This record gives sequence, C-alpha cells and structure tokens, in this order.
Amino acid sequence: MSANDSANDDGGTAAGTLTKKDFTSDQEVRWCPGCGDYAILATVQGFMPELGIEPDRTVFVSGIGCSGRFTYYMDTYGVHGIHGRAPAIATGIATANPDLSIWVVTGDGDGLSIGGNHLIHALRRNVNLTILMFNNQIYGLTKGQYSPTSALGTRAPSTPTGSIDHPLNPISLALGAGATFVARAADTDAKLMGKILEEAYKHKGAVFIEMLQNCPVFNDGVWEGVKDDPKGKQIKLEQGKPLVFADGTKGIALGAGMKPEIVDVVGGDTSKLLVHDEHGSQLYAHLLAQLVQPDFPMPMGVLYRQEKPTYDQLANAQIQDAIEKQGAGDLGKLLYSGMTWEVGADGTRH
Amino acid sequence: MSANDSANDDGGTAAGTLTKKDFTSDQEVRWCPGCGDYAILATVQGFMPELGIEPDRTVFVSGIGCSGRFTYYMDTYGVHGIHGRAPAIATGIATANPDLSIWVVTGDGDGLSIGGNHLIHALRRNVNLTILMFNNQIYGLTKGQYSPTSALGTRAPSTPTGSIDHPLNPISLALGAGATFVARAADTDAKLMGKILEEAYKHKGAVFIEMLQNCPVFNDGVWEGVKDDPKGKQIKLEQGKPLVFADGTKGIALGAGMKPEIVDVVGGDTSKLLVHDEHGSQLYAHLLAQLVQPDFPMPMGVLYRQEKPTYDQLANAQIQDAIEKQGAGDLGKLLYSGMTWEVGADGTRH
Amino acid sequence: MTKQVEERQRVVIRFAGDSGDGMQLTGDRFTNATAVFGNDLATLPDFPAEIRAPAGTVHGVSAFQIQFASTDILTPGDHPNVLIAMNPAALRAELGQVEKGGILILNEDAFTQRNLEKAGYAADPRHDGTLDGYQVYEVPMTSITVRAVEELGLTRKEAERSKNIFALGLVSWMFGRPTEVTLNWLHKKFADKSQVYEANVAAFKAGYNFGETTELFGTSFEVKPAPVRPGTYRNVSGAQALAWGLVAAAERSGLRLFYASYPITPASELLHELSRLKNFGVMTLQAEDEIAAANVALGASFAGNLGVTGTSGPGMDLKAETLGLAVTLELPMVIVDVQRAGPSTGMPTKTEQSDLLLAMFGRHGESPMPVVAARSPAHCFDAAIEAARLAVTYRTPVIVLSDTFLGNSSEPWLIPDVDSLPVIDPAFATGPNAGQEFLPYLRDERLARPWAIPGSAGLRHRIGGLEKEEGTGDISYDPDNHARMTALRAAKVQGIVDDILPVEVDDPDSNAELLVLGWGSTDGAIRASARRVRERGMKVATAQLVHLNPFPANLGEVVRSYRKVLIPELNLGQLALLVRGRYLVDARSYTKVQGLPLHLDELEAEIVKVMQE
Amino acid sequence: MTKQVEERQRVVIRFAGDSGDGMQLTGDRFTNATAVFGNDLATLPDFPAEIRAPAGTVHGVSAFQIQFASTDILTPGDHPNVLIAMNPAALRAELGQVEKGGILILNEDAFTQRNLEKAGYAADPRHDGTLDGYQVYEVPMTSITVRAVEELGLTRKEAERSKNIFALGLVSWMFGRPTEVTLNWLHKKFADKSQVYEANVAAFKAGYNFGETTELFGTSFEVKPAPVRPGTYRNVSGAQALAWGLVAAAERSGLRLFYASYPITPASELLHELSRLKNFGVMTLQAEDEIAAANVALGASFAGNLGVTGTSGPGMDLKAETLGLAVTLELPMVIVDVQRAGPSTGMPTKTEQSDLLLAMFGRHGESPMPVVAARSPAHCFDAAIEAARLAVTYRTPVIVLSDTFLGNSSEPWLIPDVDSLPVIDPAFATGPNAGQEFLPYLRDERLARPWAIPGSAGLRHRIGGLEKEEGTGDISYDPDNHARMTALRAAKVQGIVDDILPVEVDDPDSNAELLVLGWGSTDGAIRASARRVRERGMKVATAQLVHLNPFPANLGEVVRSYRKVLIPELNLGQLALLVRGRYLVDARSYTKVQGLPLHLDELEAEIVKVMQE
Ligand SMILES: Cc1ncc(C[n+]2csc(CCOP(=O)(O)OP(=O)(O)O)c2C)c(N)n1
Ligand SMILES: Cc1ncc(C[n+]2csc(CCOP(=O)(O)OP(=O)(O)O)c2C)c(N)n1
Ligand code: SF4
Ligand code: SF4
Ligand SMILES: [Mg+2]
Ligand SMILES: [Mg+2]
Repeated sequence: MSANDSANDDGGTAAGTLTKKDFTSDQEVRWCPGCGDYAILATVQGFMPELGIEPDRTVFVSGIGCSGRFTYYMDTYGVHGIHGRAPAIATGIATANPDLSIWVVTGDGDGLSIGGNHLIHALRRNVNLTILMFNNQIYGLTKGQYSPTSALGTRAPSTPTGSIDHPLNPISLALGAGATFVARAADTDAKLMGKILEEAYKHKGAVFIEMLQNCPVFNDGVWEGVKDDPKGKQIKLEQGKPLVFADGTKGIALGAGMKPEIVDVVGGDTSKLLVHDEHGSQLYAHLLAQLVQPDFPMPMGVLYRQEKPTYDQLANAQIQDAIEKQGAGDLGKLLYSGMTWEVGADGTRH
Repeated sequence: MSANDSANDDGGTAAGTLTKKDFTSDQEVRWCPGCGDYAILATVQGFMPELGIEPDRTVFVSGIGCSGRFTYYMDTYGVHGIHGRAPAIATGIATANPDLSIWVVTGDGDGLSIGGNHLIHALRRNVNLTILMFNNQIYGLTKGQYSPTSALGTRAPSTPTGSIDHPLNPISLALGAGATFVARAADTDAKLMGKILEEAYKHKGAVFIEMLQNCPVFNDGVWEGVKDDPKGKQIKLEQGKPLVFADGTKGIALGAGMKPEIVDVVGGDTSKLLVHDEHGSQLYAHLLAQLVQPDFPMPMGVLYRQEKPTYDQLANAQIQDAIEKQGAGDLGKLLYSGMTWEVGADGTRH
Repeated sequence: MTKQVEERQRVVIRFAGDSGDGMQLTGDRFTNATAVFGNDLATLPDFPAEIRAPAGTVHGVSAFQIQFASTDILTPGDHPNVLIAMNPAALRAELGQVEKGGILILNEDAFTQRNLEKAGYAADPRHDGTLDGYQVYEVPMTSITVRAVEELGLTRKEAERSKNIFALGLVSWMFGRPTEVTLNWLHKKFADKSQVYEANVAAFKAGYNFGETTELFGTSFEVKPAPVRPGTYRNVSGAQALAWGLVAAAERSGLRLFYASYPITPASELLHELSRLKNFGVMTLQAEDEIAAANVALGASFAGNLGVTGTSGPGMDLKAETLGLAVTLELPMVIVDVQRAGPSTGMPTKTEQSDLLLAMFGRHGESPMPVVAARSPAHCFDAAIEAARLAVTYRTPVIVLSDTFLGNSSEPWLIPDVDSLPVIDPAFATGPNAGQEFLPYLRDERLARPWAIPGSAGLRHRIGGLEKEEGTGDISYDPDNHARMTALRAAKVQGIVDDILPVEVDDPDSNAELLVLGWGSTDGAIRASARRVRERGMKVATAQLVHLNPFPANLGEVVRSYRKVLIPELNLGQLALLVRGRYLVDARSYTKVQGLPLHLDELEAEIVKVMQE
Repeated sequence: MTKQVEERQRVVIRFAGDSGDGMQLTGDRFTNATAVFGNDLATLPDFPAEIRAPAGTVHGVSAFQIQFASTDILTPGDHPNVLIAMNPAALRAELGQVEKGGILILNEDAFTQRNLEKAGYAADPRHDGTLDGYQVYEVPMTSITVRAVEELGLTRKEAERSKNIFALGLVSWMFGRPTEVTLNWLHKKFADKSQVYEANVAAFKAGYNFGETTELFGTSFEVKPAPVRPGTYRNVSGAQALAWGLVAAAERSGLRLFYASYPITPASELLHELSRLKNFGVMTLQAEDEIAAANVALGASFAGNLGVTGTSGPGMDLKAETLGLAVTLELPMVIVDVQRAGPSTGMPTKTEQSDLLLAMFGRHGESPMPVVAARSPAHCFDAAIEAARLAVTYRTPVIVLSDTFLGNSSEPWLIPDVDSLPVIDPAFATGPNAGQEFLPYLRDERLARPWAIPGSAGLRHRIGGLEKEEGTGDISYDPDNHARMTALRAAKVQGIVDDILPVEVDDPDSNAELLVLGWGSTDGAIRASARRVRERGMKVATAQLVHLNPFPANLGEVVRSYRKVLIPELNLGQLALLVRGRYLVDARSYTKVQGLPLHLDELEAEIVKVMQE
C-alpha cells in the first residue's frame, strides 16, 4: 500500500503521535476464545502506529469469513464486502485514490475458493495493496467445511470420509500469478509479522502475506507441526544468509533434478546451501514455496519481492498524459466534435 | 480424459474403423478466413480416429469466444456453456460418468479472465479432462479487446493508449495450481499437436495444453516471433534430451541465482545443459514456463506430467467404499432411522 | 407431600443458555420424550450469529423452543410459558418473549456478579423488580449437579457439564415426560465411557427428584397425548426432510443424485446430510463457488444424473446466469434456495421469504422456471420430490424455496411408505426420433425435449446457450424461430398447470368473506391464527401455495371468490404483486421483515382488523 | 436528356453487402450528407453475428438502413423502399424486408455463378421470377469503378475497394444529396494517402455521373428538408450519447468518472468510447469479469468517484450480488444494462427489452433500486445524467436500461448547452453529524445517508453487507431494526417519486379511449404508429416511461383514466405485470420477441384491432 508521504495535511493526526488505541474501533471483538485472529489483530493494531500510517488515510477491505470481521475492529475506513470480492473492491479504491493505504483481509476460502480469480488478477495487475490471507485450512464461519488449502483426506462435515481434492499452495499460486511481494508468518509470531508489515508498507505494489492461523474450534493445531518447533520446522529467512534451520545444523540445498533437499551442515560449512535473496529469481521463490510441512521446514519471512510499476500509478499516469497531450477535456467541444450543422430560425442550414 | 477401454460395447462404432468424417459435424465452420482455429480443428478431428476414441463416448465442452464454437464442429456430444464455466460443467460430466472422454476448449479470456478460478480448481482437483486453451492474446469474439495474456502496452479498443496490466503466464499459473500434465503447441504444428494429444489421452487426470493461436483479424502475427523461426525460437522438448535449439548450437542451462540462461553449445558438449524430463520436478517445469519470447526460445511439447489419483476416480471410489462398508442404502431404513414411535389405531404408543 | 397436577392443552418451553451449555441437545432430548409420549409438537432452535461469542454474553446465548399439545399444533409458538435460563445472559436475551406471568426457572449458581456484568445487567434482575409478575424458580443447578455426581470422581469442570441434563430431568418431571426415553438414549450414547454416562444419569435423576421432592415446586403439569393418525412416526427437521426427499426422488427415478454446492448458512445442512449418504450412491461435490456448483450440477444432468444444487440468497444471485443456461438447454435440474434475511449478507442466521421474485425473474431475458415452495419441515420431503418430478418430466430447472425457519425447525412426521411415493420416469432417449435422425429439440406432447446422454450410441448432439432452431437445436438467429422458441419455453412451464394439484382452500364454514393466502413456511402460523379467529366465532378461509410457478389452475377462481384477500409474507409483498398482476384482485399484503417467523397473535390481530374494516 | 424529379415525403434506404464491402461507412456518409441537407432521419446498422463469416455468404452480410424525411420521423423504418445489394448474398438476406414494388440496385458484376452458390441461390434470382414486381436496376459497379480509377495505377483489388463509394455516389445522385459533404470528408480523411483519395473521389463522381448520364435511371427523387427547431445539430448514436451523458454527469457533479467493465456485446461500445476520453479525467478499467467490474466501481464510489459499470444481460446476472451490496452500503453507483436477446447467450447482436424484471427484482432479499430507461439514441444522454443525479443525491445504485437497438442506431441531436445541464451536488460529508460523532447511517430529509470518503479527517467508519443499525451502521441482528432498515431502504427509493417528472401523455384529441403505454426504445415506433392511426381518423393516446422505479406519481391516475391500455414490449409482458399489479388496471400486452425493434405497421395494426374490439 502507498506509504503516506504527507503525515499532516488535511487534518490527519500526525504520525508518530499515534498509539494502538487510534487503530482500535469501539466494536466488541467476537471471535472464538483462543482464535488466532486475535493475535493478528493485536499485532496489526499495535504495529500501525510505528509505521506512521494515518488512520484517516487507511482503508481495510475484507470479504466474508471469520477473517472478514477484521475490518470492523480497525478504527480506519473499512468495507466489509461480499464473499471473495475484496480484492476487486480494493482495486477500485486504490485506483480511484492512490494516496490511500489499502489492506485486504481474506481467508483461505474467501481468497482461494470463491475469490481465487480476483486474487490472481489483483496480483498480476500489481495493484498497490496489501493482502493478508488468514490461512486456517478450513471454513470457520460456516462451521468447519474443508477449504482449498485443507490437506488431502481432511474429514469435515461436507467430507465425512475425507477430502479428495489436492490442496492449493497459496504461495505457489501467488507467484504463478506474478505477485511482486510474497511473505509468510505465523499468527503468533508478532515480531516477524511486524518486520514483514514494515517491508510490505514500503513496497509499492501488490503484497501477498500468508498468515498461518489457528482455528481452535474447527481445525485446532493444524499448524502445530510448524509452530511447536520454530527451530526445527521453520526457516527464518534472512537476506543474504544461507537457508539453515535446527540451530544451523541443517540447511536446504538444490538437489539433483532441481529438487530441494535437506542437508546436514557439518563444521559450519554452508557452502552447499542455497542463500536467501528476496530479490532473487522467481524460480528460487518457487523453490521456497515448495518447502512445506511435513517433508520440509517452512520458510518464514519475506520470500520474494520485485519492483514493478503499479496499476494505479500507470492508470492515473495515462490520464495525466492524455490531459497534457490533448489538453483537459472540454465537454462543449466534445459534443460539437465531428460533423455538426446549423439550422437557422428560417430553416436554413450551414 | 479416460482412455476408452471398451471399444465395442453398447453400439459405439469400433475404434480403428473411424475416420476424420466421423468427428466432423454438419455445421458450417464460421471462423474468419485464416483463423488459427481452423488448423487446430482439422488436427483434432483428424487425430481422434487414430486415438481410437469413440465419438459416442466423447464430450466437448466449451465456453464463450471464437474458440467456444469448436464444440459445434465436432460430431461428438457437446455443451457450449456460458462464459468461463466450461471446466465446471466438464467437472460435473466427468464425475458423473468417468467412462467418457472429456475435452474442454477455452480461450485466453474465457479460461484466464472470467474463468480463471474454475480453471485452477479443475486443475488442482485433477479432474479427468483435457483442457485446450487457444491463446491468441486477445478477445476475438468481442472484437479485439486485450486479454490477460496480452503483452503490456497492447493497444486495443479498451486500451487505446496501451494495456497496463502485466500478462499472466498460463503455464506458470497452471503449474502453480497443481496441474498434472502441461504442454504447449502452435496451432499450425499438426505433428506436435498429434503427439501431445496422444500423450494427453493416455494421461489420467487434468491436462492443460496451451495452443499458440493466431487471430489474423485482431492480433495478427502475435506468435510469429515463435512460429516464423521454429529452429531458433522453439525448443522441441524430447524426453531425456538436453534443452537445445538453433540446430543444437545453443542450449538452456541453469545459471547463477537460479536463473535460466542461454549458452552456446561448443563441440557438441551439452554437459552443462538442462536435460528434459517431463516427469521431472515442479521446479524444473517452472523453469520451462519462464522461457518465453522475446528473451528465450519457447519450449514446445510436453513440459510436465505427474501421476496422481483423479478426482472422479476418488469420488466414485468413496461411494463404492460406502456401499461395501454400510451396504447399499435402503430408503425405507433411512426414513425409519433414529427414534421412531408407533401410534396404534387406538392411539396407543410404543 | 403430594403435589397438584394441573392439566394444560398446550405448553411452550424455551431452553436458553450459553453456546457451551448444550441447550440444543437438551431440547432434542425433551422433544424425543415428548414425541414418544404422544403430544403433537413443533420445535425451533435459535443459534447465536457468531460461531462462539464470548461465553456469558447475550450474543453467546443459544436457545431451543418447543411447543407441545394434546391437540395438533402448527408452530413452535410465539411466547414461551416456561423459560429455563442457565445464566443471566440467557434471561436477558429471552425474557422479552416470555408470556406475562410465565414460569422462569433460573440456574441460581450462575447469577454471579461477573456473569451479571457480562450479560450487561447493571443490577440483579431478580431483585430490581425486572421479574415482577413472573413465577420465578431459582434452582442452584450447578452445585446440585456437582454434588449429585461427586462420588464419581470427575473434575468439577466435567461435573458441571451435566447441569443441562439436570435441567432436563427437572423439566421432564414438571411435564410428566417418560424418563425411560432419555435414560435409554443416555445408555446408547455413552455405552462406552461409563463415567460420563453415570454422571449424566445421576444428574438427570437428581433433576427429576428435585422437582418431585423439594417444596419449591407446588404443581406439575399434564399435557395429554394428541390424537393422531395411526402409523409410525419420527421427528424430522426441514433440512433432513429436504435431503431425504432428494434421495427419494433419485430412488424413484432410478437416477443417481449428484448434489453440488458451496457452503452457506443455512443451506450447508443439506450438503452435510447428503455427504453422509454416499452408500445411497449419492455424489456430493463441494465446489469452489456457487457458480461452479450450479455448472457442475448442470454438467451432471447432461451426463444423465439428477443434478441438484443448493444455496441461500447470495448464492442464488450468483447462480442466475447458469440457471438461464439450464433453461435454454432444457435439462432437468433442481435448485434449492434456503432463504435467509437479506439484502446482501443481511442476517445470515435469520429467516425470511424475500427470494420469491428473484426465483421468478432473477435471470436476464425471458427465462421461465417452475418454482415450488415447502410449507412445513416434513413437507420439505414432498417438495423435493415434486421439484424433481417436474424437472425430469419437463426437462427444466426447478427452484425449491425453503427458508431458515423450515430448515432448522422440526415436527413429527408420519413416515411414508416408500412404494407410495411417485414414480419418476427419466425416459432417456434411446434412438432416432425423426426417421434416421436424432433431433435434440423435437418436443413431446408436454413440450419436453429428449434427454440423450453421452455414451448413448447414435444420439450425439451439441447444445448451448445461443438461441436454437426448433427441432434441430442448431444455432439460429432467425427472428420467427426466436419468437417461437421463447413462446415454447414459456408454454412448457405454463403447461405444468395440468400436471399439478389445484390449491386447497380451508373454509370450514364455506362462506367466509376473507381468504388468507400464503406460501411456504407461513403455513402453520396462518392456519393456527385462522383457527383462533374461528374460535372467536368469525369466518375465515385459508389457502397455502406450494406451486408458485405456474400457479395452480384454480387460483384465479379462488381469489376472485372472496370479497377480501389477505396475503401474509415475510417480505414486502412479493406474492401479492404476482397475484394482483395476474388476477387483478385487490389482494392486500401483511408483511413482516424481522428475520423471525410469522407469529400467531400478530396475524390473528391483522385478520380481525381486516375483517372488521 | 433531362430526367424527372419525383417528390417523396420519406424514404427508407438499405445498403447491404459483404462484411468487407464497407457498407457501414457508406451508410454513415450518406447519413451525414442527409443530415446536412436537412432531412430528419433515423439509422440502424445491422451487423452479422459472426466476426467475419465466410465472404459472400448470407451470414457475412452487413447492412445499414436509414430513413429520412421532409417531416420528423421517429424510426429507421420497417420496409426499405430502396435496397442496394452489393452481392447475391445481400440480396438474399434483405429482399424479404423490401417493400413490394421497391427499388433494387444490384451490383451486376457480383452475380457470378460462384457467388450465387455461396449465397445459397439454386437459380439466378434475377431470371427466375424472384424479383418480379420490384424495380430492378443492375449496375456493373465493380467494373465501372475499376475503369474509373484505372489510370491511378492501383492493383485491381485496391481499385475494387472503392465500389461502395461508387454506390454512394449513385444513390447520392438519386436522392439529390449535396456532394460536397462527402467530397470534403474524403479530403479530410485521405489527405495523406492521395492515391486512395483520388480513387475514392473518382469512384464517387463516377457513381454520381452514372446516375446523371445513363439512360438506366429515368427519375431521381427529392425529399425536402424537414422543419426543425433552430440550433446546432449533430448525429449521435445511443452508445455515444450514453457515454457522453456519463461524462457530463461527472462534469456537472465535479466527480471523477470511473467506468469499470468487462467486454460484452453490445455494451463494449461504452467501454471503448470512454477509454478514449482519458483527457476528461475518465478512469476506465477492463476487469477480469463482470463481478469484479461491479465491485471495482463500487470501491471507486466508496473512494469518492462516480463509480459506473456497464454490461448486457449475462453480465447483469453476475452483478446481482454486488448490486445487493451496493443497495445496503447505500453508495452512489450507476449500472448500465444494454439489453440484448436472451435467455442465456441468446442472440448477442439482436435487440430485446427483456431485462426489466431482472432490473427490478434480480437480487435476493428486499433490495430496491431505481431504474431509468432511455427512449431514443439521443435520450441516452439524458438518461445517463438522470441516473447519476439520482445515484448521487440518494446514495443508491441506479440501473439504466438501454438496448442493442438504441445503442447502435443514431438520430440528429440538437446539441444541448452544457450550462443548461442539471447540477449534481455530491455533498460529501465534511465533519461530525451527531454532536462530536459521525454516524454513517444518519439520514437526511431524502433518507439519504452521508457520503464520507477515505482521507477525510475524523469521518472514519466501517460499512458492510450485514444488516446495519439505524444511524450508527454497526452490525445489528435486532428484529425491529431490520424491519425499520428494510422499510427505510424501500421508502428512500419510493421517495424519489417527488423528485422526478410526471409521465407525459400525448393525447391530441384529449379524449382517446386507448392509451398505448411503453418504455424505453419503443418510443419512436409507438409515437409513429399512433400518428398513422390518427391519420386514419382514430383517437389514440401514447405515453412512454423513462422512470420504471419508482413509477411517476401520476402514472396510476393516467392508466386509470383510459378505457383501454395497451402495453407494447419487446418481451413477454414485463411492464404489463408491474402496471397491472400496482394499479389493478386490465392493461393488455402486445409482445414481440424476435430480436428486432418494434415495427410501425405491426403496432398500427394491433392498435386498430384493440380499438375496434
Ligand atoms: C456468496 C456467498 N457464498 C457463501 C457464503 C458463506 N460463507 C461465508 S464465509 C465462507 C468461507 C469462509 O472461509 P474462510 O475464507 O477460510 O474464512 P474463515 O472463516 O476460515 O476465516 C463461506 C462459504 C457467503 N457468505 N456468500
Ligand atoms: C458473462 C459474459 N460476459 C462477457 C461475454 C462476452 N464475451 C464473449 S467471448 C469473450 C472473450 C473471448 O475471448 P477469448 O476467451 O480469448 O476467446 P477468443 O474469442 O479470443 O477465441 C467475451 C468477453 C459473455 N458472452 N458472457
Ligand atoms: S471459528 Fe475458528 S477461525 Fe472462526 S473465530 Fe472461531 S476459532 Fe476463529
Ligand atoms: S476474430 Fe480472430 S480468433 Fe475469432 S474467428 Fe476471427 S480470426 Fe479467429
Ligand atoms: Mg479459513
Ligand atoms: Mg482469445
């Protein structure tokens, strides 16, 4: 979303002086006890002031789902849209007013099931907005049906004998769609989330962040395999550092047939390991995307970023160009353009 | 789509004895003179008999677009659906009757714009069908608006000063969605198309084939950069052979930072080159996907394939299991299940 | 001391507590005991909108209402005579609905300062006059339950869980419910984990004996069994009945049921119910969205299955374009719309009847479709079969309108004999129908076209959304052909009128001035209010529409034969517009758009008002 | 020899040829010359359904029809008096419509065996009696043209291209069109590539002189200028006028126009036209589908732009859910539906009026929306402004109904003075509206809520699709609040009735028995047929609705004041249902669903029939 260059004009509260309270609405939060969404909300509300974002210039747009309620809890401008369409609404807002800071909150169902197409098109257009996808691998609000990210064999009310469709990998899909900023964090990892939000805020263009979110009611512990052992099951991505985990005793190398593989790091020799470069090649990012539990530790942090002109900039630039080249449109002239003819009071023509 | 195990039962004409005529409907073909669709149609109609497909067991499903008319020209069963939904209709047909051979014909707008979501979900489910996407980088039927695959800066009626959204790479997207068979051919390359159709027909699961199609009326020559110089601008993929082009004088290697690069082949030494393996890693397939004009020659043929259980198999198997485990359902028993009570003529209960 | 027994004709009880308190289970158990005892009954659960609102808050309250009687009744009742409130929030949320002077049974232990605050009570309602005029019984349910089970050595938390079963026992005593029904159920349910079983049995008996032995309750009540037609009965909810009706239609047509849907409250229940019936050969598919679901179902129908899709309002909007395709493809398909309160996301857990005009006209172009509405939970079974019958016989998509109220509520059901259900003939095309040729749009006497499925030898054909030439089905831009096809599609649907029952009018005195005409789920409330009006010595006729497109053949005559016609709907007058426009009768609307079912007393008052004008 | 000149009051000419023959351009040129000459006129292009059907086939025929007259006329005419057929296919496709005894001008060179076969003629229609009774003129247009330009040294192919200009020259002579208009245009157009310019000038003159000099044509025709109000005129098509109307609305409201759309015939023209107007600050976005387009426009409106989306039937279906959201968000938004023949994909290039009930009711829940219909090509300009005015003033989505016929056809337009156009006040919220607080759903006297856009200090608020509490806009499940909000949304739209003009009735003799009531694009045909009926000495009144929701305040009174009401529509009676249901008048329908505009003679006959009953 667009960094807010002018902190003080037309009455926006000055940045820096803001606190978490300034981003907290008066609405009672209504998620289930223990829902991962609480942690994410607290982190976002707490971190916004540090970014110096003005609430008056911030818009949250969400779809339908437990995640969708996020919008009501932020004391900013907000639209709680219909199911799956938040990226489209946000595209309209961002293109209409590029000065705003626009955040889209969606879920694995809202964003990847009904809303999958809008998601990929918002990403390919590189619209200037930040998409937070709360991935709990389940439909929470509608009481527990499996989602496009649910593991094969998930038993849910709509699949009592287990789901049979192969799950989507949100990161692969985002990269496949041409996303220019891709990151991942766990709901409870406030520190990492903060880092990512800061980078995301600086990034001009479409940001996609997968939040590993726990749904204690319908899918409890689905991410425990990653969260219970941060050292062993997560790779903390650091720019320019090799891909290591388990206290540096293991790492990721590019194996034969272009398959990622886990190798032991002996005597601190990381020469065989892949080195993280968030500005690296799309292919490298695809490799990171393929590191998923249970076979691999999961990369956490900024996986990929790339600078590209944003849709809203280009769209508004085209208008400016047109005005400069053709001059500001004159409605009268337009109506009289092409062939016209005069009829005099006497019926004469010329 | 499902190979047709039984050539002769319930009256289907015996395979082998069929000719192109058996697959040619009585409808007058109505594409523009010189349209690439003619070549594709001729190849498909001509090749079907060789595959021993029975027209009575074959279904073509298409969306809206010039490409969508394909269905009317095949003398098989066919549904010309609404815009973008063909993969969903085909999913219903395939799941209802796994014995059929199901072909989806779509365009870059039908399949990637309005229909993008159904496409990726059909692919991830690995439904047993073959998707032919006619990619002419334009909306033909609606008279030439730009499409999701149009190059940046495309001037079209809706973008007189040039399009500003970054094009989608259909192959990357398909891979990102988890496609199990991905291939590419040019509309005019009947030989290659035939090879691919044969492999596709053998493959159980979702097949995605990108057809580089020319629209002489609204986007003439958009693929000339690839088609005019097959040797120099195409990589003919062959299983187990290195990625070479330009009569073997050049090849593709994996460069630093995991970027593909073009290298000269000196003295026939191809040791540094990548070797094609259609059963290879997803990552390798993503690399092939990134080889696009103008920077690279484009890989033609089968880029990727992987065996996975198909949706229709699994879905029907679950029903069989249920019947075996619980016994075939008895409606009477179902209605009487749970708590019931008798009321006698005298009003007594028990 | 022996206690008095007071006889009542009908009683409405509402169990209310925190989402975690198991009120739905308590209600179900009480319902079963009541059913076996032989009262007529109707029930309505009332879930909180949030998945799990904070415990102890008003938003977290979950309630279950049952009306049971010694005569037949038609609704779960407007105003509870008895409210069981497990905590202050429950009291606060529900008190407004309880009849003045009604009985309140409160869980004393739950009325702590903290809980009162959570419920938003400034002062304790038990002492500030809030409850004046009610019969209040305070029972320390939690502590008694804990004591009753203490020797079983459960943790206090576990022990407390049984307090709803204690309440169940208490109320079972109050209304003389047979205890063995509940005890047998507990036995089945907990056969394995015996400790919990023991605890629940102990809690249930404790509750029952508490009523029996303590001085607190002076009287218990007796509600005699209701006389009903002999046969085997069960309790059934609308969702269950609708799902089973679809299965029955598949069985009676020999077609495979293919249900494709995208989850949405309150329609998800259908998907869940049908997903459990795989051994009936039922195929269920959870699609990526409603558009896909509709197209998958349509594809399944093209392939020779009974393609069905179900959803609620927002999903109906999305399916519109696909339904239009189904209309022009003329393939059998059933679309279930479990209506909820709109517009837009609206109030997803609340009921409404506001999708009628959407069902009629919610597609571009002239796109006629039969519409069938279910009138009671059990009737959802028949409505589903009827929709499938019309869809298959006439090769057309058919919309079934249900709603949140019907889907969630339940009633006793005289289980039908499967062989008595209508037989549906798919009549697949088997060969050429025009000399050597097969013409996919050559129609039969009902104007239905042949259904030729892929795999059939020699019947290959292509169909699509472009206008089709009569007979051949080839693309046609011919003006007269389009006019003809448009007329044929309309005539086919209108022609169904000869194949459906006339609307039945209930006019006991056969010369009433006023006809109350309804459709769908308002049936019970309309008939019950009419009864009350008649009990007051006034004459009123009622009729309930099941077929909304086409209207029954006799409807015009019926509405014209009454001086006044009143149309109560849970919308702003949608059926009224159709009836007025079609028959030019000055039907007037009674509308209610509160997300709640129609209440007897409201409608009774309106009827009387209209009659006295 | 001197030739006769015969005076005519009105003439209908149809230019027909292969898609490649440039018939549309020929028609446009003739139209401009005719406009300058001063006849009243109306035109209608008729494109082939396929992009480029095989050359020489009937499906590849492209036609352009113009009616021009010395009196004012209202339609492009039913039956051409003159047909210019550039090849056999054109003759075959169009002959049926030509008036008996009409003039046929054929390009003799094109009547080869091959072309006759391509056109599907077994025998040569010129010699088998097919053309008996017509005045047939065979002109070797191709060869004369080629000869006329030969010294310019073009290839034969290039030379042949000018044959349409030859035809233009010939017809210009026949009807005494001023040649300089065309010559000036050619000069401008081809200023650069002089060779082609020369060729076209030569061809035009050759055609003109051919008529003048050869014996073939005995008479030419004179159609005197039509008296019209003084002022500056231009020719304008419906698509152009609608696009410009939106731009005008943006200018008069100070809002930025944001048009988001997904291409679809015939609505794409709007997207194309507006994409060319970027220097007016117009933002256009081609979305991934219609759902996205609607949501983008809604988002733009939330951000303070005038969000507009346009489409045709299939796209309207898809936008339904989003329009419902717009209704409950109560944001200004305009939705343009350029109707085409349905259902489903139907006949994409043909016209129809069958989306009226969809516009009224095509959303789940009670979801009322104003609906405005354009009545002529030029009126599309006013309709767009009116829709935007209502949308902004009442904070509501508004649907504009146009159709293929309106969009493609054109008429002379007395260009309005920009300053005379209505001023639209966005009246953005600038501060708290309730003490220190800002309440997003606190309404003004029109029941409209404040429009507070992101970036405004201190007006932060969240809105969504769930039911909202009156005033605060917070989520509310309160039954009474839902009833109130539902009523308020309905009342707001109904309240617009005080802000729109009453429907005008044209009843010259002021005591007609029959009222012909129409809406939208049938205006011209209805008024013209009424004239004819009056010319036959009978009395008939007409009225054309622009506002379909709400209806004008006086409509009830109007329809009740006539003994008979006839409602002609290009659908199966959609307005008729609304009028009957609302006012209980026995309005009868005259319906035409052929993908064609209403024809005068058909309607004239119907009117007479109805009056004589
Ligand atoms: C058009 C439409 N279809 C379906 C629904 C019902 N629905 C609401 S949220 C949801 C899925 C939510 O899953 P997810 O996006 O993962 O969000 P979560 O609740 O898990 O945070 C569904 C199916 C709806 N509201 N609208
Ligand atoms: C719901 C809907 N929206 C829009 C259209 C108009 N439309 C028809 S085809 C098409 C795009 C076709 O492009 P593509 O898929 O690339 O097919 P091509 O014509 O290029 O083969 C569009 C926008 C439609 N028919 N239906
Ligand atoms: S259902 Fe799951 S995701 Fe939704 S609020 Fe409850 S815990 Fe959170
Ligand atoms: S428009 Fe293009 S794609 Fe369509 S038929 Fe013509 S040439 Fe082929
Ligand atoms: Mg989820
Ligand atoms: Mg295309």
